[in-house]
Amino acid sequence: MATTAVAEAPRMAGMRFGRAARRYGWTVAVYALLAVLMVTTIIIKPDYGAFEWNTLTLAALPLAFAAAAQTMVVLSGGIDLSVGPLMALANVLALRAMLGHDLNYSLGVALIVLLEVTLAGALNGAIIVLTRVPDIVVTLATSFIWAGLALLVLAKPTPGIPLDVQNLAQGSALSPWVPNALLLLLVVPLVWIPLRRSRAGLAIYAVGSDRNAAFRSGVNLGLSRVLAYSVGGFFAACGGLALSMTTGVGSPLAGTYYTLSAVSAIVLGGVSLAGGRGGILGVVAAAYILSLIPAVFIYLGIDPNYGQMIQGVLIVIVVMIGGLGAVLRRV
Amino acid sequence: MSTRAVTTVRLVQQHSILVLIALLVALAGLIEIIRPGAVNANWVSNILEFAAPLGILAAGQTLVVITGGIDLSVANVATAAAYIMASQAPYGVTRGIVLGLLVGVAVGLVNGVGVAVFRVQPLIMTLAMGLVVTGSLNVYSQAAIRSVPGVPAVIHAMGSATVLGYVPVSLFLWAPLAALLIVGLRSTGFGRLLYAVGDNLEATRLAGVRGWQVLLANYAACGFLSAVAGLVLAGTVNAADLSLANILLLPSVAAVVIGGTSIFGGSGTYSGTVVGALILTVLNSVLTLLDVPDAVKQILYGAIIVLLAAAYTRVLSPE
Amino acid sequence: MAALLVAGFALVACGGSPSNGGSTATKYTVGVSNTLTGNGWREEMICSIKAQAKASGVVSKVIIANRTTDAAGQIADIRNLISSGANVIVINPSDRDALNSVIKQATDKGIVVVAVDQAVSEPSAYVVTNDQVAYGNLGADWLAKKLGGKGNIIEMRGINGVPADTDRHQGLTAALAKYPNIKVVKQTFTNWSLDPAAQQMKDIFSSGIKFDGIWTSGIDSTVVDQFQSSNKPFVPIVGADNNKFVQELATLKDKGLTGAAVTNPPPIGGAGLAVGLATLQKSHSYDHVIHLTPQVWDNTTADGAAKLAQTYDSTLDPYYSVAFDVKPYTTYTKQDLIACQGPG
Amino acid sequence: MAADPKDTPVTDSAGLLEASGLVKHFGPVVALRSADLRVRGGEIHALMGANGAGKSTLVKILTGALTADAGTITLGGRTRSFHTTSEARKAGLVCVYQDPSLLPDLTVLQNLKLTATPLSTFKRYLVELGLEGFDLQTMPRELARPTLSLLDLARALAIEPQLLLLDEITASLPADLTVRVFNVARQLRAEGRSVIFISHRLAEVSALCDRATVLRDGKTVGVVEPAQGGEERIVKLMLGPVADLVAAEAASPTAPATGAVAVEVRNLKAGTLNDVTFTLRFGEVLGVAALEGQGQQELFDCLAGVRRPEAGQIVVGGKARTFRHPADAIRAGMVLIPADRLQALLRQRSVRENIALPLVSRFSRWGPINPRREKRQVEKAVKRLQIDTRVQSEVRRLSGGNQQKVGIARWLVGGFQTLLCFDPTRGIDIGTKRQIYGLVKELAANGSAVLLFTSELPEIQLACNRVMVLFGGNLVDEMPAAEADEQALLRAAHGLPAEADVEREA
Repeated sequence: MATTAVAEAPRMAGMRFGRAARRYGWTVAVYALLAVLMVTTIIIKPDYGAFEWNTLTLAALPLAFAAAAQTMVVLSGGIDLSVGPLMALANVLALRAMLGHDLNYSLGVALIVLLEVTLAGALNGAIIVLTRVPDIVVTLATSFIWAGLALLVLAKPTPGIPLDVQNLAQGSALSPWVPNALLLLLVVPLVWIPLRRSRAGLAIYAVGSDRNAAFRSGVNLGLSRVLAYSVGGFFAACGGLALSMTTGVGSPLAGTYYTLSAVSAIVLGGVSLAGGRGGILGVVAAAYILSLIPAVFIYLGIDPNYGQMIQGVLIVIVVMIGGLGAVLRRV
Repeated sequence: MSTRAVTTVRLVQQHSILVLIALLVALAGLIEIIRPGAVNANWVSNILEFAAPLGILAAGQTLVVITGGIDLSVANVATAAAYIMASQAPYGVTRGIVLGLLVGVAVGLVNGVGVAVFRVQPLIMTLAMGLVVTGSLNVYSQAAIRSVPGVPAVIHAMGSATVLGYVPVSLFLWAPLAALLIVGLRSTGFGRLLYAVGDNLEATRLAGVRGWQVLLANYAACGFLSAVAGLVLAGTVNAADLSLANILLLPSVAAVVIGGTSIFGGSGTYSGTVVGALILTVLNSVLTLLDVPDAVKQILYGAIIVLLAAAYTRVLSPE
Repeated sequence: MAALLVAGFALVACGGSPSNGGSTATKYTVGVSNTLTGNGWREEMICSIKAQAKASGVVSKVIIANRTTDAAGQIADIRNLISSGANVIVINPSDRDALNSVIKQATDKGIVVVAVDQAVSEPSAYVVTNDQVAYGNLGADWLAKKLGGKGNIIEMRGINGVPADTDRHQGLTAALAKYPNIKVVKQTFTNWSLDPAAQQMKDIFSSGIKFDGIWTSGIDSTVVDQFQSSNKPFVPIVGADNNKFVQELATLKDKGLTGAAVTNPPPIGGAGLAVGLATLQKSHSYDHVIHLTPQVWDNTTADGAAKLAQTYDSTLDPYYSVAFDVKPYTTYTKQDLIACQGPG
Repeated sequence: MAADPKDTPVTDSAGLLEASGLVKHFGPVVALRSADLRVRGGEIHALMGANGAGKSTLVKILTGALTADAGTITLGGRTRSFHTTSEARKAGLVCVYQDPSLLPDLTVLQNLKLTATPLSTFKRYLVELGLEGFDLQTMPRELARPTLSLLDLARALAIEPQLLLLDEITASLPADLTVRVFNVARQLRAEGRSVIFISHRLAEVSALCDRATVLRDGKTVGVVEPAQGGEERIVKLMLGPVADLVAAEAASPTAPATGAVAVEVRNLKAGTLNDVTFTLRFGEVLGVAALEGQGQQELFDCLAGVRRPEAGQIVVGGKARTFRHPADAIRAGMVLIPADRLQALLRQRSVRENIALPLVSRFSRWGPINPRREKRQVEKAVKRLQIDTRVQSEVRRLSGGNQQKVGIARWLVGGFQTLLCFDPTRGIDIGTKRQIYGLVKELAANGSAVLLFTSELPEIQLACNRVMVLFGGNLVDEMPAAEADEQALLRAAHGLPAEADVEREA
């Protein structure tokens, strides 16, 4: 507040680095944390190889998609507690339609499933916008609706995802060090980067950042929020399909555990739960971190109950470091 | 809009609890339609009995939501308190109860430190603390497998006994607690400050309030209330296992929001939450008695919550 | 492409199983994968595996992957157990079919995989299960007989969509098909949680639904409690071999409680490990699929009553199973189980 | 995308915009009863009215943020009804608000993209507003408010609007930047385009505007030409019957006070503030005059315990104090009235809770509240400040002036010795403004000390006994209020050598 407009202009040039550090610092730090964890893992387990790397990418794939879905919604200033059930819905829809079909047919099915669950996500958004009920309540309620629908589609876990489809995620076609699951993850940047640069994507940030200013800037608030939920639905569908591919089965309870893990992942990935701030790249790294930690505990042979404690403490510490700045600045 | 209509709208807005009670009555009516004769004194007594633990759990949640936060560790805390109480009870009932409650306060304090001092988002702080509590409880349970977790008679009686045939004993705990909270929120300094902190933390700072003290005390209070809820729940079902209250986490949030407390903080009442807890308990009852497939029940449960919240939001904010 | 794949597998093979040969030949590493935490039955199962590992004397280390997760998470856990050099992996599968490819990967490396509690469809795995279809079938059959083939019953299931729940329901339906005059008048899902079961029971009481018997999927003593706190006369109740339910069957008989506990022993985990170790040591050749048929302990017969009275253990958690071993597979003592300590 | 504004039919200079009979209800509340507004092509037209007169509602209807319940709007001869702000933008009608509507978390460039603003014209206007070389990758979150206002203005100008609305944009601008805004407005007029100018500062209106439409209680009550001595008429129209009352209170500068020392500031340093020393006495109102960002914010923040000084001492009651938290300052009797009233108020809570907040602020006061005592104290304060409490429920439903009064009333209840008023009348109508200054003087007369910063230099004489001028973080001048007319203050505030000194001594 201390500078006048006039004084500000010439000082700009020297501030670029500091600004970049502020703006992307968290993302860089998350990747650094991932790197440190990877190095630690390799020290703990010197024979860490392609198999283990493949394990990690497979485990991180659905979580990364779930976290991407949550990121979209949170950026727009909402929260989606129905990410898990949406994944389950995509998962069972895929099984019902792919059962006994070949790869090409199944890919067609996948597209339709993506569309259907994107629409379900859009419906989440539409209900929120039309009823003006807070996001957390609507998605809490719709989480039951999607879970019920999934059960209607498929009453019990059933195998039958075609092997060719499973191979899209399992295995590594290019090189043992480039698992297919890693290639599938490219869907995230392929959707994210164009969206981030488009006016529609800016509008999603805008509604999450400051609704009043967004409105005055001519942003259609309702539409932008629905869009955010739709893209969230799309990513959730990707997550559900990823589960289909990694497990080969359809299960009405698939995805249940990803709702809250996705919230941990996005916070760790630097997305502000208040909306409007953060990106998806850090979130992907966070999904890898959260998938790596249980593996490290197994490699170390740590009692899993301690593992759960340690994971909770780790999250607390990381988010507290974020808050530490505030504490120090105040004193 | 006619003056009379305006007055009616005003009246309803100022007494939003009336809308909620009307919704509650409507749901009870639905049960009576599904199964004539089902709504009787016994039923009312059951509803109160099962709403009590949820209502107390949602009490802590209400306090936190009023300050603009959310506590996702309430259910873990309730479970931990109940389990520790039950497993320590063989060494003394009082000891069990005190230790159980202490666990609640301790976890609440840690949440409070994270939120108030380190400015961590409440959602992530309490989510992570939930993991810590559950992990610790599992470790404890393995260490404690040699002692038998048993719910002492006094807790069992508090959770599920009735007096005069129909009045649940837990009501004698819940009702005074509710009265204390309703009055306390409205007319104690602490209550005022909860609203103030939830409305505008910066403004309370300028008014000379040390916000961290308020938040810290609040999360501790929430932890305490969660622990109480856990003990009551253990009494209601006469057992304490390692996932006792987990099923009440989402309902505790739903009860608060259906009860008209703004998820963004700064407004709300515990009386609304009480009715919200009753509504959810009645809704469970509706679904038990309804003869449709479980999948349809889940869809109905979700749909009814959206409709309730939407109707409520519409009536109360006509702008 | 194929060459790359082969190369990949070669790499994996080198990297994957470091401690298979050499100095640790006589001592084995055991991996355990479980996907539900905070559940007494599962905790007891894990304790039985630890106890059996210690009792066997040939296990140097037990690595446990235990978190609440789904099939995808379990796949990752099993792969990590493979990486950790496990020689035997005991899994409680979260899905019958989803784990097949990872199990195949493990058995291809010479790891013995034993699925306990619930079956998997991968043929290279050993399956040592409590037969859940039989669990539903036997309990329902007992109840129908008890009611003289006529009457209304309430079916209190577990979690909708979980394999064990589906299997038990299937068994129950098959059993009741033989009794056309037995009607399921109410079906509820307890989510295997105490609180919903309790409320459902009380709601059913106050609604005036007429019923003559109750089949539960394991939340049993909570149901008995509701009869007591509501002062309702008991009807026949089918539950599991949970400690408190066993006690109630034994002690409340004179107050009119008739019922049956259908066994579902958690030490199936220990039994699975015993099978796995025997296979590894080639000391005994087991069938790939071993179904334990549940027993029905009926408090109205002399045998059943004696069994109930004998197995109740006042030093055990109310919702823990009273079964502490699965003969002839397990070799540990009850104290070993309660100590819940692995080797080392 | 935005249509080229030249597409809109060329207007005859008689009427670019004609709005007549506009009505708007919010539930039971009537915001506009019958508003008319006629703006010619090529004129700067002021829209005047007290807080709550309906100006904001009218602006929102014109720009498509709200839809009127009744009435017609014609723009360039065509009947229009905008449903979104972007429709209005496309028709060449755009508004710049007091609080800038740039999104804090998008870069400036992204903000431009969001609104489909042509970059080249934007850059041209940046130059005209004195922001050449501005880095478009900056995030608004990192910028000072005046800069944001100018950026917002440049963004609006970049679409070459036919009609530009400036909604109190000068309220948070320092004098030098206000001049730039004026120049741009005059330039638009010269090009045959029109500006609707909203401000509470009469001087600005008479300096800039051709005509003024005055609203009162949601109705248009007159159209005045301010330049021809119309100021008095505007005030009368705005205030209605209350006008005479206010006029009677017309203020005169007060003589310097000689009470005991309330606060002594020694060599205070913080941020821009650089080594400031002064004394504030009981019984006086000490004015602070400064352009934007000369250290006044830091000064007030340090005194109120909001931030810690880097060096120097604050001596209260003969003791040097360290304020770690506003609570420490409050205990020493120093309380702050911030410029942004919403910064200090609990918007969703009642007037009563807002005023009673200091009563429960300390840990020792967390217990039960004595409702009768509280009510008595609150009512006394409400009465003294003449707070309009017709809408009792929530503070956010009060008008800006009444909100500010609530902020002050809080300290009448809470108790204080030194009042730190930081631009307390920003965006408040004349009637309330005078009331607030009257109250400030009264408080001083009753023995309190008041430190008052206002961004409206002409008003310093209204309230103060003595004025000090900050420039570049230093105290550059100090004078009795009697001598602190606008010219003298402006000169000092710009750091120019004061010829006034010579005259004063003469």
